[in-house]
Amino acid sequence: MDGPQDLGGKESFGPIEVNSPDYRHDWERRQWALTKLVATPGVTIDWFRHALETMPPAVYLSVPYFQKWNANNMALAIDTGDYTLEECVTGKAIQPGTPAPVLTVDDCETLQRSLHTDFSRAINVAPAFHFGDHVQTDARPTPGHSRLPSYASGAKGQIIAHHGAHVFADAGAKGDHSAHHLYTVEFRASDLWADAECPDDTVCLDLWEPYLASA
Amino acid sequence: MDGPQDLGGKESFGPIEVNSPDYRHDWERRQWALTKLVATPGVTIDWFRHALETMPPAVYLSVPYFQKWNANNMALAIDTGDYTLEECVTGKAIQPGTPAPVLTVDDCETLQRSLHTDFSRAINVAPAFHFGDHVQTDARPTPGHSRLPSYASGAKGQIIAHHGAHVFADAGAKGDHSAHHLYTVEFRASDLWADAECPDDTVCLDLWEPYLASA
Amino acid sequence: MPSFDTKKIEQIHRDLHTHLPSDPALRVKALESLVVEKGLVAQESIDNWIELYAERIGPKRGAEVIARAWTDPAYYDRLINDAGQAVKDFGFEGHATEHTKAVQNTSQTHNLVVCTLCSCYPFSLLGMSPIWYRSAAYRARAVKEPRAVLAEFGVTLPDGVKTRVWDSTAELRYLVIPERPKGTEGWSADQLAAIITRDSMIGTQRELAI
Amino acid sequence: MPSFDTKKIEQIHRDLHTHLPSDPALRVKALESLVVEKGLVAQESIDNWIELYAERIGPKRGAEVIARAWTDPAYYDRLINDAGQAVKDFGFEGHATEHTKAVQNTSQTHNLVVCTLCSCYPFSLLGMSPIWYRSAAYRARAVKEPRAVLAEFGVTLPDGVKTRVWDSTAELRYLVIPERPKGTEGWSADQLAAIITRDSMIGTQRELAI
Repeated sequence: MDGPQDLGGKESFGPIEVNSPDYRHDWERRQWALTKLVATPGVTIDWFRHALETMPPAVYLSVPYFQKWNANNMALAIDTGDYTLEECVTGKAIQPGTPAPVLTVDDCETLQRSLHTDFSRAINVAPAFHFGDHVQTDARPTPGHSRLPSYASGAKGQIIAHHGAHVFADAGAKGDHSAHHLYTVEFRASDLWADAECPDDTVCLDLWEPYLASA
Repeated sequence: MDGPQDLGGKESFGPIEVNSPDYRHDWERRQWALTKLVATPGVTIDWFRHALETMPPAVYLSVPYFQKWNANNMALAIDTGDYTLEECVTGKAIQPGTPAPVLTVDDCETLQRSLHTDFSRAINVAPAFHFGDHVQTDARPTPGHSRLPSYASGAKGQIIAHHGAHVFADAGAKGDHSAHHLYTVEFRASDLWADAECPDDTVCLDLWEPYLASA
Repeated sequence: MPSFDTKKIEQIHRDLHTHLPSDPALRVKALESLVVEKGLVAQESIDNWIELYAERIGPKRGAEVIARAWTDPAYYDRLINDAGQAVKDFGFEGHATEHTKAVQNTSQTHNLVVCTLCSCYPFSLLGMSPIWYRSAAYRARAVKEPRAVLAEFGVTLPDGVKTRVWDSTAELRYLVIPERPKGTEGWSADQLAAIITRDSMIGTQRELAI
Repeated sequence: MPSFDTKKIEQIHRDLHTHLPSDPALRVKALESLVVEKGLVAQESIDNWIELYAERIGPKRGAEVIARAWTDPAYYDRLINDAGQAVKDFGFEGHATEHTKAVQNTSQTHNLVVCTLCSCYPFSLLGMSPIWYRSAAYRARAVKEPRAVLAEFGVTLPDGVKTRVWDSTAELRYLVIPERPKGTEGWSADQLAAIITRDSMIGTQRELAI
């Protein structure tokens, strides 16, 4: 999707606040915890990301990171019907539930440890590309969710790793768990940017087979 | 430049406010007049545009059109040294000048009429392309100012008009008045968008020769 | 002279963003006070420029041009061949008209004008652009989904009509010539001009009401 | 179940933007009250999750892994070959570590990690990401001008060192192994872990201070 999330190479953002902390406000920590502790049933990682990138672009670029997560958590649960817009605005449940059990710090640690998720899948299709192959990425933006950034669209690179098949993000954003071969593709800076800082520098991206063609 | 101005095809902007007026606030009219009546010496149309597109992207997308012009007028004159930042913030001149003469409505009309500017130039280079030629645009973003939008980058189209040579926008933004042949290129919607509404629809852009190669 | 230095102007924009008040009315007031005090413009000139655009320059100019073209075949040809020259007959030349291009709607084609990179517009012919024309939504969507955009304006194209979107990327400015409605045979240019709307000359309206 | 419908979720986001208060603290408070009242989470669990990240999960985990690799060649090989498995020795598996990839700095290469499309990060190994890592400026610039970005962090690469930027576009997460500083021969893993910083494991720091 050609949306505000596709920031790689975009200009005029100015200097990086290199000494910024992990959080500026207590609400940021609380939102981080809320996102991890309260999942909306059926939401895939890619639907979470895709939903986030459909925020109004001016808002996406203006508000702090965890404010986006807050809006997204609400949006995802309004979409499923789990919350209403009014509940989100008022913070009051139409139908209160039984209080949830308290998770101790140890419980939280156990939960956190369980969050590692294996996205690899066995598929019955041989990989189209191998180490060292030259490839070219799709030139035109893909409808819906995609993890091919525009700065690397239509560019030539080289396969430097094959990771087997992984759940395909574009499909995952539609609730479809089909998988495609995943590769790391290395691009020379000069093949991405007309004004590269140094032509020998490279950028590596993890890209699924449907984004790639032989070059 | 891969900046916030490059809006064509970008998603999630939502419905158009089809009944919006020409202005919502009196300050918008006043800024419009200010921009046309007070020019900063040496500013070309393309430097004006390029300066505008270097605003912080979140601001570019958030604020009303004439607020951007206001900031840009200040920025352009701070750049030349005509105003200081402090003068812009306070609205007070460090060194007041002789009051300017009043332009009547008729004077304004005469001025407005004089604002038509011929951007065509005679050059001693034959055009590389002709009516009906198939061309392909540059695939990678151009450093600095450019009038090739990203949605039409790396795309194939057909020349439908040649306008002689016009001052080249990319150069104009650097104060250089060199000219290149200018063409109208028609693109089939299906050559621009994977999810075109109707493949027979077309989009026409006016593009200078340096953006184009034979296809 | 301008620096023509991207990094420098970026930094100035960031400084302005940091130091100016957030209310745009205050910002414009500050700029106006400053330039008046510097003697670069008189306040009354600003008022008069505004009056010029309120009273004399507006879509009625474009309508007058098109009405003449509908009633004068030789002028129609001149308008199609060089609209920048043709509008000088009326004294309508001015801001952004030198390279005007007139594009005609037909039973097979509907034209729509946009400027995706800024908001270019034939000001001297159509007056100030509507806010929607300058909006990010219109700029983003008109090139990609012209039919969805037209639907929001209440326009459904008949079967077989293709859209041709003109993105004003250089100094050409586009003026859509709508189709002359049936039932206006024998109308005077003045009568015809009265039914030609701004939106029909941008392309967000197709049928003219008579 | 989610609708997986782009137009629908866009509209919900616009509605939320229109109706929610602008202060994010109030928005988070509203969401917290709502989910507590619905019985989806207890307030104390939120406090405890925050404590978990404040006390137990942070860059010291990544430092411990790298210090072991520096002092244990067999572990180094396992880390390079399958970091997702190797970190399980420490019980450090968790959020976003399954497909961890360790990339080593050398005298010829400097690695830098970014996620241009969101802000992916190996949370379970490095804790919460710094605000700059999640910023638009870092996401936009790290891939295009890594050397200018490094300069802002105070890093100038020696001649002949090329940068390799890793954009985390899929579910692989990257951990940079900095070069082991000269003068640390014979140090224990604990001593070594103490000098390994978060930024050196993202790649915005190159030389470790000893």
